[in-house]
Amino acid sequence: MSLVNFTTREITCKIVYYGPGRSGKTSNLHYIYGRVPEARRGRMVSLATQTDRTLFFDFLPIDLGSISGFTTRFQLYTVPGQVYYNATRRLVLQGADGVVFVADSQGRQLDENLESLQNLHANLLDQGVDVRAMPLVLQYNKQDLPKELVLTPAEMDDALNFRAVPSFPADALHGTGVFESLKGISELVLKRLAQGAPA
Amino acid sequence: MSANGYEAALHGVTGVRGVRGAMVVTGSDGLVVAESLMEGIKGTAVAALAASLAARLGRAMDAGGVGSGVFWHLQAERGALLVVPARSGMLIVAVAEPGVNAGLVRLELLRAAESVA
Amino acid sequence: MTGGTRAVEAWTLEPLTTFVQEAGVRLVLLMTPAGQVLAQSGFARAVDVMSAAALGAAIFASTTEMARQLGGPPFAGLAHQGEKHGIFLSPVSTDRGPVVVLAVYDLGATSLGLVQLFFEQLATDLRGASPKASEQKQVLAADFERELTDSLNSLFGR
Amino acid sequence: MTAALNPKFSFDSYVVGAANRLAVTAGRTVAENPGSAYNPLFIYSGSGLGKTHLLMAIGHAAKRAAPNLSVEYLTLDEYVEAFHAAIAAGQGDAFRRRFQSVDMLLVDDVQFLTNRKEMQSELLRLTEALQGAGHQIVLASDRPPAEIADLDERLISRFSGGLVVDMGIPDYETRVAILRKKAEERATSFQSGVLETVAGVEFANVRELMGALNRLIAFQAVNDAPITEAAARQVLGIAARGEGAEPAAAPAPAPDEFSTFLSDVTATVGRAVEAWRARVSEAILRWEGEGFRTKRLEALLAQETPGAVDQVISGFVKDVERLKVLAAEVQMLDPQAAGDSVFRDPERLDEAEKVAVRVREGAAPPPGPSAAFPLATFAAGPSNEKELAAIREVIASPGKKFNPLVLVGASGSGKTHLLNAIGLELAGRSRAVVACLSTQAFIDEVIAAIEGDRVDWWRARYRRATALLLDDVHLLAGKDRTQEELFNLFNVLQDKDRQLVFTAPSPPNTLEGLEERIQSRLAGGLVVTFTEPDRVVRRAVLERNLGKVEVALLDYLADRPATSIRAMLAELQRVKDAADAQSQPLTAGLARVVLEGEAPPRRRTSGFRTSGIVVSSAGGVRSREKMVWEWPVPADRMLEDLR
Repeated sequence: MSLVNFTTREITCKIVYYGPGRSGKTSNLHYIYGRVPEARRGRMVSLATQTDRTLFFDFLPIDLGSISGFTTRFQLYTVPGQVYYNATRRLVLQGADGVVFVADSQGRQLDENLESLQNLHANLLDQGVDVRAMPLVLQYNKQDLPKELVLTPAEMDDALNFRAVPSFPADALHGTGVFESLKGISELVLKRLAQGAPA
Repeated sequence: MSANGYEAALHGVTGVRGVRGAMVVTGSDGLVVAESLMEGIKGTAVAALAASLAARLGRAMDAGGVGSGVFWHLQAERGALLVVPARSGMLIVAVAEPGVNAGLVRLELLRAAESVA
Repeated sequence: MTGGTRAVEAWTLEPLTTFVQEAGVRLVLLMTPAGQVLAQSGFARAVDVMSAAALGAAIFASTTEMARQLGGPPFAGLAHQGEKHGIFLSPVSTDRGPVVVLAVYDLGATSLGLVQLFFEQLATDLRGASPKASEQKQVLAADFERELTDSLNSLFGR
Repeated sequence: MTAALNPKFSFDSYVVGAANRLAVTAGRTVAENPGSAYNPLFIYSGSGLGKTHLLMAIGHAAKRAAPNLSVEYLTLDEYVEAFHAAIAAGQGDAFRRRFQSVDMLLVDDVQFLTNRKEMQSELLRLTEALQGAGHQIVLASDRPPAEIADLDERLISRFSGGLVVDMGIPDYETRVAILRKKAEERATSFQSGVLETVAGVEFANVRELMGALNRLIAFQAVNDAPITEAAARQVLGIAARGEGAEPAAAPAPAPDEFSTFLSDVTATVGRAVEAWRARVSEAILRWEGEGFRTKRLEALLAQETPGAVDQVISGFVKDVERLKVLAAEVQMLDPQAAGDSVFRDPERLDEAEKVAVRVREGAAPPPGPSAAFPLATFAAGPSNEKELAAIREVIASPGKKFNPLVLVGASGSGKTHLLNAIGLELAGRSRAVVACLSTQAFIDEVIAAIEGDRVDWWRARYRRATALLLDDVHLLAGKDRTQEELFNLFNVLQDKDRQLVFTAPSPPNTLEGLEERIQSRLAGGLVVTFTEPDRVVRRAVLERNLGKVEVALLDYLADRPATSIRAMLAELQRVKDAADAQSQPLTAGLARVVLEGEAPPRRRTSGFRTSGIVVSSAGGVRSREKMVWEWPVPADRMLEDLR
């Protein structure tokens, strides 16, 4: 996805919410959808199973209007978490400008988090994308659950954050940390803009 | 060629006394392009089977070195199936009574094939 | 070459076998709209079934959503005409819920017309054979993943 | 009694950014239809963020939209004073009536209502009356209604009944825009990067921002040398960039997450996109929006580090302003010309100047002859010798010898060519203004002049013509207004011995639908008739069209009968096309084949591409030879026709 087009003066960012099944990717988008004024968001598309498991993707287009003379648009996607749907997950990942990895802070989900993170790297490599170059932030979701069930952000950092990317504790259902993560990833993505990162 | 163009092409064929229905069928995948059939004729089945028959017949005729088919007339106990392949690969199919004037049907099929080519 | 025909749900086996013979198709997959496999014919490896099921379910979900957005009724069937192969994807509503059929056929051996013709037959057979009481057990959150992969394992005897 | 609306504070001078876009939009809506949209409109923001400016802007806009609207602006303190003064003077009721009849009441600094019970009930009664009568109330305060200490419950609900809207700290982008506008207002310019530095500092409010700007303006004026970025930082006492002295972000009130997110992203984009690119894109967006072409600015964007961006932009703006002036001026004289795209493209400013000059003198000349038909290329021959001689005489002494000159001939006999040829010859003379156009165009011009009620301007334009040449004059049939105009123009030009030339398919007196007075004037001049082109003419035209080619071909084509040059050229074209199609050289033989088709007939294949094997109903296979092809075919159709 070409990030900045100076001739048509447009900035388009594709942000993909990645992570293991039921870690709260879709809830992130639902919360954002609720907060963005009507005029600034398109229709939210969710391709899911009857039991509301993301099957292919959720999609939310947001228009940030004209910033420094550039029409700026964000396209937020979520991927299906289950291993089973790897084929469709890879499709959604194509052309992503930035990834928000939504991890499930529950202790018992640590392995799924790790497996999904490795799957992310594998799928990126398959597309010939240098993993280190891809803007990434980690969101440690479900921090609202009882203390004994969840790991603290510090513990989650030790377990998952071996590239020391920005990380944000969150409770997607109630919205804490949702916009912070989105802000975090947008800063990383737009900063690359400054270095005239190739399209 | 617009849809009703195909339908018009069939008027000649269905006009012949004893013809119960006529269809234009794609030769490659046996789909019905246009039809005007009396009740009770399973158009899709006839179309699909005619097309697969055409494919097999075509191979047989190639093997026999006699070129591609021009006109077939399959006589059955309770009726007949008359088919003319058009140059564009379409098939003009007529389903008729046993005693139908085959020559006349053949002529109309040829004319329909011409206008469809 | 075909990997034979196997079913997770027994009632699907007989209709599937007749369809494979008559329509002369190379690969067939019967699955739920979520991509869970009910029966397959022609696949040799579990991983191929998984990808085909996931992609087939995704395509079906996309076209259904597109039909909804366009305000029309859902698509009856979807045909993709390739060089040597064609793909046909279509739902069948049964008492056990919708069953999505994915069929791949060689253009040399058969034609879309024939596949559609015998698909009608398959649909009627499946509706007849589907167990009336649809014990649609509530899929527990945790074991949704296991549900998906179990059907694969039983297919390939693991 | 109340401070007048300060004219400086209007919407035009109000810089809109993400943080105040909602408040400003609400303000505009209220100004455009007071009392109907949000009533009351409650605006709150930290001090110095433009509340008063917005309040007054609403007042101005409302007044401009409805001049007879009574608009009152006052701060709460002023209201209290006025109230007490009125009560002291026993004029309490007059005071109340005066305010209740106001169409739009703008009250600033409403937060001072705290612990003024009496005033609160007074204001409650006033707002009830105003809202009841559908008058608009706009209130401003430094905090939302609920946070105004011990405010009467009913007032809180009434204040929040309409629309409560806040204004945040202007983001980096808006701060840069405010600084640039204020600098412009103060007619001072800064090196690029200076204003960006000031904007980079997170001031608590606009007032502080203005303070900083004033310090820079003063500094630059004193040293009368453009202040550099580094100097600016010293003046403002900000540590040099990069020493981590990022000023603590003022605790921006987080009205809602999305707009915070939006302003953060804006700031990031602002910093990411080089400042100059933002300025250029902004200018492009603005002028493109007004319909001007912005190629010059877009070229800037394409470069990596262009030179003096601001100069280019201001130069561009200057040109656009000039274009606007010219377009306005031309609009008065000739609306059609004003629509010309030349007035939309700053790159073609000088061209626009020329058009304006011409239109200004009203000398926009009528359409002239087309250079595509010079006299030299017109083929002469015995059949048109006499006629051409007459024409040369007319050219030699225009207006004197044969006036008017009427060229008569079938269509395609070269009348239009000759008409333009004469026009070109006459136009060659000094100070010649030759009008040469088709009668249809002439009719359209008359209609346009009537519609634009500029008939006299149009007449003046043609009266200045030194020669008038009209093609296909028979088209005037039935157009009585145009014939009227032509009649007058004819007389004026003829009196001044100005040459008139017309063409028609047949002699003037046979042209029905033309008024007798026009026919007689046409017939009064020299009527020259062109018959079919003779062989010499035809051969000349062919030679010019074909160049070096087989003589036999030229003779063959020339010998063929042709009613007009156009018909002959059409045949030539058919031969050329055939030659191209079969990629064969142009020869007489080919021409004969194409034009007369004498070649031996091609064998007509009977039947159609078939194998000939017919599976016949009689069973058994019969080959075609033995097959009887003449079927009992219905009367009208032969089998052979079936192909």
